[in-house]
Amino acid sequence: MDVGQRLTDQNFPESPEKATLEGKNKFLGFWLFLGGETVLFATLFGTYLGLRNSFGKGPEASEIFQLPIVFIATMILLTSSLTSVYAVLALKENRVKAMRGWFFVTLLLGVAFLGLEIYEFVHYVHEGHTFTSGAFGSAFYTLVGFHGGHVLFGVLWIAALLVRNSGRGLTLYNSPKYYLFALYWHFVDVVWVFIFTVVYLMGKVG
Amino acid sequence: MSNAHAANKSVLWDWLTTVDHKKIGILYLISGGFFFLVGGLEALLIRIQLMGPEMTFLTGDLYNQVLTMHGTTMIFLAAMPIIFAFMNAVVPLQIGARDVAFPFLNSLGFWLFFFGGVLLNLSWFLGGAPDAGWTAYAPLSTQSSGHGVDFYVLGLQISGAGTLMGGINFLVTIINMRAPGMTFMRMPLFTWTAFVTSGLILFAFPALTIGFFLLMFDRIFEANFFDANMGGNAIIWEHIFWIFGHPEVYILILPAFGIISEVVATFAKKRLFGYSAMVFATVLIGFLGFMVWAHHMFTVGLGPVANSIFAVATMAIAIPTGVKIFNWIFTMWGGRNRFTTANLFSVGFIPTFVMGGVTGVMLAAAPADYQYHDSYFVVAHFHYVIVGGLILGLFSGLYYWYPRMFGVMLNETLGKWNFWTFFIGFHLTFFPQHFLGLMGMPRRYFTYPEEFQLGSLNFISTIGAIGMTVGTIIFVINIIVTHAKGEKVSGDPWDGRTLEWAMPNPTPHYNFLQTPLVRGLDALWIEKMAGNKGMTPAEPIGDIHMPNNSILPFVMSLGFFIAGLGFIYINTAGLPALIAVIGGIGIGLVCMFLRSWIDDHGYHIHKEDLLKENKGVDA
Amino acid sequence: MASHEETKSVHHHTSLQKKIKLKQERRQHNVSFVMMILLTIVAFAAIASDAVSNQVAILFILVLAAVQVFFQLYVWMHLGHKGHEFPMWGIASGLLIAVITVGTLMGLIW
Amino acid sequence: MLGLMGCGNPQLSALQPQGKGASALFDLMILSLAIMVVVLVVVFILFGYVLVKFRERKGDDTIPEQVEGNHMLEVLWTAIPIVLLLVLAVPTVMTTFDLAVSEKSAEESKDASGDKEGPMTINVTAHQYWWEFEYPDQGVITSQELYLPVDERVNVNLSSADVIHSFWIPTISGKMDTNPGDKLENKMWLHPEKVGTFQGACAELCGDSHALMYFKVKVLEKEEFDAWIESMKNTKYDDAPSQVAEGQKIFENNCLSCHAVGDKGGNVGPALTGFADNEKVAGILEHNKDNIKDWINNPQDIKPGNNMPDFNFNEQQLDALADYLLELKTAE
Ligand code: HEA
Ligand code: HEA
Ligand code: HEC
Ligand code: CUA
Ligand SMILES: [Cu+2]
Repeated sequence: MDVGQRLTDQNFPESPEKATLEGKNKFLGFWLFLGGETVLFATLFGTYLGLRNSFGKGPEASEIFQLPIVFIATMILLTSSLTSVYAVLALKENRVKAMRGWFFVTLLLGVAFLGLEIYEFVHYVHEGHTFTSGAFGSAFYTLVGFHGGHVLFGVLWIAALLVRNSGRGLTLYNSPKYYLFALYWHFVDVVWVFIFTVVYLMGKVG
Repeated sequence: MSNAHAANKSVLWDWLTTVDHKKIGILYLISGGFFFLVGGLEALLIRIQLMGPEMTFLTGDLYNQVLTMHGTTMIFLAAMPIIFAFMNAVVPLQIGARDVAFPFLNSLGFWLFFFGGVLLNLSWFLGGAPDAGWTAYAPLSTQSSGHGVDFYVLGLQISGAGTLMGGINFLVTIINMRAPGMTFMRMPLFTWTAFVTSGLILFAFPALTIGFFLLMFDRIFEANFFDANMGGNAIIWEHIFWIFGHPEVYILILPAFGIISEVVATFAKKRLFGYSAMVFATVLIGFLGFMVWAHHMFTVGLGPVANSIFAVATMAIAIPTGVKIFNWIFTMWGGRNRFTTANLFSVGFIPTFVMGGVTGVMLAAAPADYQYHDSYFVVAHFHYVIVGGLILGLFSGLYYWYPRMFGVMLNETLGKWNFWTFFIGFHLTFFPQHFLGLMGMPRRYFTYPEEFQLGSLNFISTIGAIGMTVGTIIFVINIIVTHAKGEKVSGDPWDGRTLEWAMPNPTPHYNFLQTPLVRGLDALWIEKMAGNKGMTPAEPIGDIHMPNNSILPFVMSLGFFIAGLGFIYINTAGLPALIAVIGGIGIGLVCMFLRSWIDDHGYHIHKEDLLKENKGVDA
Repeated sequence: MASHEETKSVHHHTSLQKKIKLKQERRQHNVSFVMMILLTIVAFAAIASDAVSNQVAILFILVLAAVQVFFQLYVWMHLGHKGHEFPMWGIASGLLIAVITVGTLMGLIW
Repeated sequence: MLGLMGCGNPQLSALQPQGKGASALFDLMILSLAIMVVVLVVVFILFGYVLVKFRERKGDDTIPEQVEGNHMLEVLWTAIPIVLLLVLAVPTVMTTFDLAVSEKSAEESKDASGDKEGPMTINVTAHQYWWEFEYPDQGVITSQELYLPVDERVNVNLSSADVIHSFWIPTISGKMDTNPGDKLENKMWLHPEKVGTFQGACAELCGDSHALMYFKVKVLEKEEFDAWIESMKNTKYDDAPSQVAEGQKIFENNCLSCHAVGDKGGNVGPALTGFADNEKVAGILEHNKDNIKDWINNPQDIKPGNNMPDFNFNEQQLDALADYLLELKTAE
């Protein structure tokens, strides 16, 4: 069967994302990539934890962190993880519309998260907590910013996928792409779980 | 044939767009080889300056630049790419695969490495090279004036990204694309080492990536990670660098171990002694490699508890490494050892590497390292393991696989001259350095006074370096002579044991006409002993799926190269630099987008064409 | 695992089984979502209220974070499913090195 | 192996220990070397035998037996190295703790010397490219030359004013890094056992003149050391003898902002109190008038990248300055 051919309910495989060798390769390669990303973020977290009390000329963490915003952001991201799970479930049943819909919701939630984060950063900068105000500031913006960058990349990625495949059904060629995005998105959420725990909550109690 | 459209494009275009792992291997080899000459030239300059006391050939900052570029070039731009050259050229063949898992990514990885290397070396012409040592310890590196260290950070960041892709590619290739019957415990040892090395790359390079970002932010965007006055902490960089750095040295040496294992067994006409122990030792070395980095930091002040733990952990690595050494010796034991040039290099490797290894264990005795650290004793240690280990291993691999990669065989007479001059020159250069270190000569010194009596040993060392230069030049001549003659050899000139020798010369671009069926370790040897002409196929002849060539990797890497240049000058060149950054990243993103936008299903070579090409093969 | 050939069709009874399996999965996903929301609320509450001492609270929320990660990896990313042996290795190794790295950067820089 | 002893310059070589730390390290080095020699001998003999015995001979085209392995052997070459490494690991760990500065070790050395205050402390601060030594309890600061009493343990606190350097006196003890920032201060101890002058060096790449960051270590009898401390304490900044008054004038105008003399002056550059008694100028040049003059006008040529600017004095001013500097002795 041609990998570019639209899948029907009749020939729909158990796991369309892993049905071809290319799909299997992508699937495994992406997981391994996430293993590497774990080390990448660990290095950022380690650096942050090493510097989290070195405020330099900036204000202290407990003075500035805004837990309500962070809480909302967390809820948004968790929900977006759920919607991408729904999308993958739909993918596995060849329900293209539903899948695209859920991914679209995921995208919107991602954008909302980014909006909140930008709002939050602007607020902090006004309080004197900047990238250059001390080692803590540098470490904070680098860690949280790297995560934000990942969210942004995810948003662009899924947007591109949705646009490119609009009007096209699932194929053995594009299923792995959707699936990989969902994995990525979960991973970004995992990182966030640690950010709100280690950065914000622990920062609040010093 | 549906790739006919490619045929009428120029040769250059073909090389720029190729996604064939065999060609990418050659690209890696040529660029890595070139950078080896550059790094070697830098080494020569170092040795000339240190030839006698109080020389003024290269002083102060200039010396530091040469030193930094020597270390950096050799490790990142010479050794790593040559290793990747072999991994590309050999691993898919050894496991009976038609290709690597991600041909496009493979090409992208190469071009990123290449442009990163070019960017780094551009610094010579743009105001001075990095000068803070290959380890770039902060805050020296953050305070270093000029743009040298910016080139270091961005050049290596870009080439490092390429390396990471390569690592993932080979992991997936080895896991997913083995031929039927090629179980893990039947894989040739070189493939095993490539596998473990790729794993180390996957987990070590991300730490370095972040390290480079932090350094870049401190230098370019006034962050304060390493600035003590603003609460920063310089030790963080040291940890991050060595969390990457120590695994890196095993990334380098493991493939060399793999090469030695192949070569020694082939020329002894024996199977590798203790194969399972060798595999286990490889994995164990890889694992322990992550637990010992602080042995580079014994004098940093981590305290006696940490020092003791890391000292003992480091010593433990001697055990699996010893297993390898003895297994090689016992592979030769009882064999019919033929000392071709390839085997000479392998055989020369064994005692030399052991000498470097045991000085490593001496260094691992933490308090004794208070004396050795940052002295020429360390320089002697790591050149013994790197030049005496890795480089001899790579030479061995080159002489061994040259017929597979290029279809011609390097000249054996010149090869032997190459070996002996290089080998003797090597010992002459680095053996005296042990004593220099013990006599109190610190490393990274551009000069030393007469009164310290360090002159004569340094002089011997420099003479040795000239010996290595002669060896290298003979090697270059050998290549020229060989290709000028251009005598083709058969596909299996060494009476090989593994799958890469199971196909005709030159290697068809789809590798195996039919995927082979693997029936045990040393798959080809088994068939030969069973009296078969070649491998037993695992499938009938059929259409072969191939990936399309693409120029995107080249353009994308060029984009990041431009962005890198922009970042380097963002604080001094203003608008043009900003344009370069945005433009460069833009180019990169557009390429990524195009890659995702344009459906690329590859093409098929049809059965009929295959049959026409391979007359006489029964389907 | 499914190779190129096997993908051609899925018989009808298997697709029914699959439906049921997916339905179960959906329930699992919903449960884990609710759990994660609850865990998050508890974590924020533990910090916001003064009921628990800071040390205990930090330990507590770290445990909660670990549980959430488990949910994400195992339930949502199917890490425990068949065919995920190598991904498992990848993530486990990554986590091991992550732990070492974080521990070092916290503990060995004075 | 013992041939190694006595190698190199006796002021510098780690192979000629003159202090407790260096001796302990030397013993460990010799032990490890002995183990390594055993390993090397075994490997070389096996290897040599194989090379000679199992060469391919002309006309022989038998296929060797394809041996898989040998459990006995494999256990052997796993177990023996483990034993050898244990022999090395135990003294390694012990020496590591012996060399560390801890409450306990301070206590012990206090008892041993019968000295109630415990060991003397010296604060070492590394600068690009010179060394500052402060004796905080005595209120004395000097540069480039470290004075130590013989047969006595002193604790050293190490830090840096700029980048990372490493403090190394091979004959007396191993090296230790000097890190920037109070937080990263390091501690070590020195215990010289012989009177004499020894060489110290910087062992961490710290910039253009890393290779020129030497310092001298003067180990004195206890009484002489005390006398030196006393005279340093009593040296005040005062009017120089009339024949060098001109030099002092120039110095005040140009140099005092960076260099301290007695109780006056800045600390951007090394304190020059007692400079006249030094063995070297700037740690590297022979101490004579010509070199002092040379240094003042060309510090950047002599130590590239250091923090003292090139001056442009005429010959006469230089003479005056040098004469003045040569009068900077410690008080009697
Ligand atoms: C290919 C690269 C490579 C390899 C393989 C090694 C291998 C080893 N290295 Fe080396 N090392 C470097 C490259 C490498 N190193 C580099 C580049 C540096 C300097 C970086 C810089 O600062 O710029 C360095 C520095 C370095 C240091 C820090 C020194 C310092 O700066 O103060 C230490 C300390 O422990 C060390 C230890 C070891 C050990 C124990 C091994 C072991 O793996 C060796 C094991 C092998 C054997 C021991 C031989 C065979 C074994 C037997 C025959 C069995 C019996 C043996 C015994 C019982 C001992 N190395
Ligand atoms: C793969 C790694 C590798 C390799 C192969 C080498 C190879 C060599 N290295 Fe080096 N070296 C390092 C990695 C390596 N090195 C590192 C990491 C450092 C530490 C850097 C630091 O402190 O930051 C270092 C440091 C280092 C020093 C210490 C300097 C100091 O501390 O002050 C010295 C001194 O002798 C030295 C010498 C040599 C020599 C003589 C060779 C020889 O083997 C080289 C042999 C090759 C040749 C001689 C090439 C021949 C050249 C030509 C034929 C001409 C070329 C022509 C054209 C370009 C057209 N190296
Ligand atoms: C901007 C600061 C500065 C000024 C002004 C300055 N110096 Fe220096 N001086 C230094 C520094 C820094 C060093 C240490 C250089 C090194 O070794 O790296 C030094 C070193 C010296 C030394 C060697 C010290 C030793 O212990 O061996 C002498 C002598 C000296 N200066 C004399 C002078 C004289 C005389 C003047 C005035 C004419 C002067 N300096 C002005 C900064 C200064
Ligand atoms: Cu100070 Cu090197
Ligand atoms: Cu190491």
